[in-house]
Amino acid sequence: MYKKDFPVLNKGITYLDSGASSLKPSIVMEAMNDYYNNYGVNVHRGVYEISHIATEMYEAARERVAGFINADTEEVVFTRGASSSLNIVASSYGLANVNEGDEIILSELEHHSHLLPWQNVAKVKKAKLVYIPLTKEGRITVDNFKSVLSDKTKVVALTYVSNVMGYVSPLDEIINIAHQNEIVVSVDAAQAAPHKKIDVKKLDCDFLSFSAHKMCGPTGVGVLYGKKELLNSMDPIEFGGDMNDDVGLYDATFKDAPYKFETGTMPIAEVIGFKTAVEYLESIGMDEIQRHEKTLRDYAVEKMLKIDGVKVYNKDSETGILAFNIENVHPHDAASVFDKNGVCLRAGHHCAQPLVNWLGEVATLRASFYIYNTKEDVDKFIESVIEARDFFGQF
Amino acid sequence: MYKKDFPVLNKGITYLDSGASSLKPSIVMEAMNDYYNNYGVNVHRGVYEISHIATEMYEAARERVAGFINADTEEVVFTRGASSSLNIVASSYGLANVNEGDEIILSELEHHSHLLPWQNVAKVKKAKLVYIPLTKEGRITVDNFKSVLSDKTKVVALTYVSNVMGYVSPLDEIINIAHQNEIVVSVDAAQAAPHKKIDVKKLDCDFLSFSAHKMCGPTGVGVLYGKKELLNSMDPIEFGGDMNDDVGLYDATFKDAPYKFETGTMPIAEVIGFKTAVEYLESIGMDEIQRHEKTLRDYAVEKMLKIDGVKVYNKDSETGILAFNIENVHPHDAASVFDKNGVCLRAGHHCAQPLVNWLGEVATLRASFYIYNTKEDVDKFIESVIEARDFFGQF
Amino acid sequence: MSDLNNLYRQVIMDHYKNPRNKGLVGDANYKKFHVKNPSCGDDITVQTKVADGTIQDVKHDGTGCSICCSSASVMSETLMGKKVTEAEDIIDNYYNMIKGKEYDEDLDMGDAIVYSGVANFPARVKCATVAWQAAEESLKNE
Amino acid sequence: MSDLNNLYRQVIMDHYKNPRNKGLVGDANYKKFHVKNPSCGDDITVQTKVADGTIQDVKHDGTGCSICCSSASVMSETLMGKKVTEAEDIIDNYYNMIKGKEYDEDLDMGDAIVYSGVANFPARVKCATVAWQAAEESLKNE
Ligand SMILES: Cc1ncc(COP(=O)(O)O)c(C=O)c1O
Ligand SMILES: Cc1ncc(COP(=O)(O)O)c(C=O)c1O
Repeated sequence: MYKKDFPVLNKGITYLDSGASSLKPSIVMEAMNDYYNNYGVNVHRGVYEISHIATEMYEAARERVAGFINADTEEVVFTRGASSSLNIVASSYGLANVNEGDEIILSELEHHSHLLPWQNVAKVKKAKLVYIPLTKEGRITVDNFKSVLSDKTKVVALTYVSNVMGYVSPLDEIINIAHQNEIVVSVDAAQAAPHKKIDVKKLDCDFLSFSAHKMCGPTGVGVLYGKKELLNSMDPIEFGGDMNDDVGLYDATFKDAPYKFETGTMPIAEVIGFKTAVEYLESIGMDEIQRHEKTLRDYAVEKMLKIDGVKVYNKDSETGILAFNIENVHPHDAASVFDKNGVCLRAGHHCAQPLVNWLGEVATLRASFYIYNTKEDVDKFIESVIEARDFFGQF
Repeated sequence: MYKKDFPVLNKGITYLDSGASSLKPSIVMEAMNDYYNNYGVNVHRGVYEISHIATEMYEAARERVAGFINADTEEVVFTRGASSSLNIVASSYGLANVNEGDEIILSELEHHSHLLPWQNVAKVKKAKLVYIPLTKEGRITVDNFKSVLSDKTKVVALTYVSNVMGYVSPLDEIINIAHQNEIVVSVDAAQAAPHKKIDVKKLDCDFLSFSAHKMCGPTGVGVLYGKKELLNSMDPIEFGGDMNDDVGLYDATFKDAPYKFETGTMPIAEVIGFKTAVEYLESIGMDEIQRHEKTLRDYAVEKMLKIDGVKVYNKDSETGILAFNIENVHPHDAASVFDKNGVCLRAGHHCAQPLVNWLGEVATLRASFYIYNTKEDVDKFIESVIEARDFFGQF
Repeated sequence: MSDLNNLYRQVIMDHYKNPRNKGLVGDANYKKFHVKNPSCGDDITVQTKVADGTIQDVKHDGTGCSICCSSASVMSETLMGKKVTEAEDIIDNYYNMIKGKEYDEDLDMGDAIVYSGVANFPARVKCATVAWQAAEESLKNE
Repeated sequence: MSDLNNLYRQVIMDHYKNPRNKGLVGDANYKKFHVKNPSCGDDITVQTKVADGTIQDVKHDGTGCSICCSSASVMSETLMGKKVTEAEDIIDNYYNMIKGKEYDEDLDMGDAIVYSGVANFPARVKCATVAWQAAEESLKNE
């Protein structure tokens, strides 16, 4: 139903790699072309009309994206992407507030982009990383979170939706408990923002990071949401044009958030395209998107479980991610069967080596569903699973 | 002659703010649309055909951009823009190598994005910022550089072309002298790369930073060039997906440069568009671009010097930037006359407060010329200068 | 030139060259607020003295373009002697006028009305509101 | 299925299941090089022993997909006993074949020729070259 909005799908491929990056609807490219063709100039500094328009469009995008997650406008910092956002939290908040002996709670479900920044903080500050034990299924639970909580815990850094397993973390309660203990919570929403409604006020997280390119938006832009007082209390980690008030030879004063974190010329076209992407998603409705993905996933799981020689790692997951392997077939070998059939999916560790190790594998296959996928896509996918199993079974 | 390549110019405006951001030719947008419409997926990780194509295009861009400045391919790190590049140099190389009492040489011509990162290094490491005295005209000279060079100098951070004055710094000799003293040189080429041929091997700089958006390329992407041994000796400052080799729960190993500095999903479409921009510039020829700008500038200066009540700050500059004010008219007031006439230029401190202070002003006007400008643009500009002078003269 | 003449009225240039109520005072009964627009150097401080819900005095100082500096002077005259609640209405009405939105033409805004031409120069809206923002903040919690 | 059959020839799968020359040795006369492709887990170490400009022995070990592991085995057989200069030619020729460029079909590459089908799966080029890159590096400066 939405397929026609996505030009890449005209090529007849079956795209099941939205977990890595979603496809983009034409209107997003149109919004960016409109910028480049009609008012493609710098923002915040020009005193002529099209520069003013560019500035208004840039700031309107901030407002719209803030609305998307129910944040206040000045709590939305634009960044290069989720990885950058997560790094700002660790490098600015983390390095300044975590001290020797403090503990940082995270999980083996974390994407490298949420894990490595805190590994760095732990190393630099001689703090300790503490992992929430996962259930047999690979889930984070509130009880297991409580079991590692201590009076040394300073930060909790957790993914909202796992990019390998698709599980939704029970963040509401975890954040509540964390706050009772004056612990700050950084949420990696890279796999959540594209697929479910997020309300930062209700969730009450302290930081939340995500990327446009996974949610029908352009490459090159993402968001760091932070509570206003927190952002304003933090030091910038990039210094330069536009983020300052007064600059002397030896000293400078900085603007308030979000501007103090937006140095130099920002990804203007991308921010403008991001706004259109958010509008596109909202025109469909986040609940509808989630429902659609779940329907496809349930349909796929039902079929997968009937196939001998296939291992599904996350059969009860609540979002559109399917983690699996074909027995005795290396995921990379299987992937070429999918590729030959025009089925695009991922084989590897999905930037989550700790989790793939936890699963006892070197790599897995991952199919991820999004709004433009259909039951026919699932059928094609299932055919390829069977073909791969049979093809390699012959040797 | 090149006007027709730039859709914004169909609006009939006279665009003289290329120093802030250049306009983009259609082919750059086409290259990005081609990515989004035909193979708009993630790079480096997918095992299917269009992901492979995206990866090849991304890496081909690196090769092409490296060729543009005569660098080796692995010496080109893609970043969010010049400001980010300059910050990586200061935060990674600077914080690790500058120590208490060391001196960092820079100039009052520096853009905030080259000044503030080193202010931070100086503060954190208790090092000293030392400014090269400028000549009456506002220039950096080799002699004045020598006058501040000391055995405590660790880093020299200089702009190649000043974004306010347009002066070309005598970097060849300065870098030569710096290297004889084992001093590392960071070059801000944000205003040089768009306008003149750069050969990093000949220049022998250690680091060189620039942005795509000022050279006919998209927003959201820039380059950090660094000598291979230097880049490989440096720690990454952002940690996450794709920049690592092996990730364990408590430790990780990182890839070699450039990858260790490229974390998470990069600005893929932008990098691809950047390649096209570089090809566009090379198809015209950097020497021809420089010649064209100089011709327009000389033509403009000649006319400006004949107008009473106008102050030109950089009449002998060698690139296409004109810094001026209209006597007794605040630059912001003048700017509205230009705006009314569709002449887009800049009024303000141009993210170079120290220089504007040095000039004894709170703000200046800046007209900057690029390949798509013509003598007619200069004439329109001159008319507006006279109109602004006369209009405010009446009160 | 009609647009320009609309923007730069004689009265604006007059307030620019001969600002009223300019210069700050060292009196603790005044509240003070400072607003700046670093990208162009506009930098205005406003002081207000309120008693019994009425604005007794308005002072201002700073630097900037003619629109910015003159509007500080005009603002000071316009708000002087007004009730705080009236002042708030005027400030809102002024913002609407400047931004080209609908505004109440019957509300007495004194000379401030001459800034209506700014609406045609959106890039100058900031200049025309810096001083008013400072006043608005200074009057907060009165 | 013709493309797939072209990629996964029987001989490839045979080398995958029954690798020749597998397992490293603790002998200082061998040079060693390790190459990995972290995004998919391919991880191959190659050892080469050279004397008088001739490759006396090739060993390999590691993990990866069938293309990667089998190609380590095939590589070891192909290069064994060759002069280093011959080996370099073969390696270059192999890269050209894998990448779908022109290559010398007359050059004796032994079983390595069966990897020609990889050219139709560009995303697998890396898998098919990891072991050969390790060999190339290990032979450098011989
Ligand atoms: C000389 C100079 N350096 C650095 C920059 C910063 O570039 P960007 O804003 O693209 O990060 C600019 C552009 O504003 C500049 O003119
Ligand atoms: C859970 C999760 N976190 C973080 C990231 C990093 O996002 P990006 O690559 O856009 O920086 C990703 C995407 O790869 C992800 O899936």
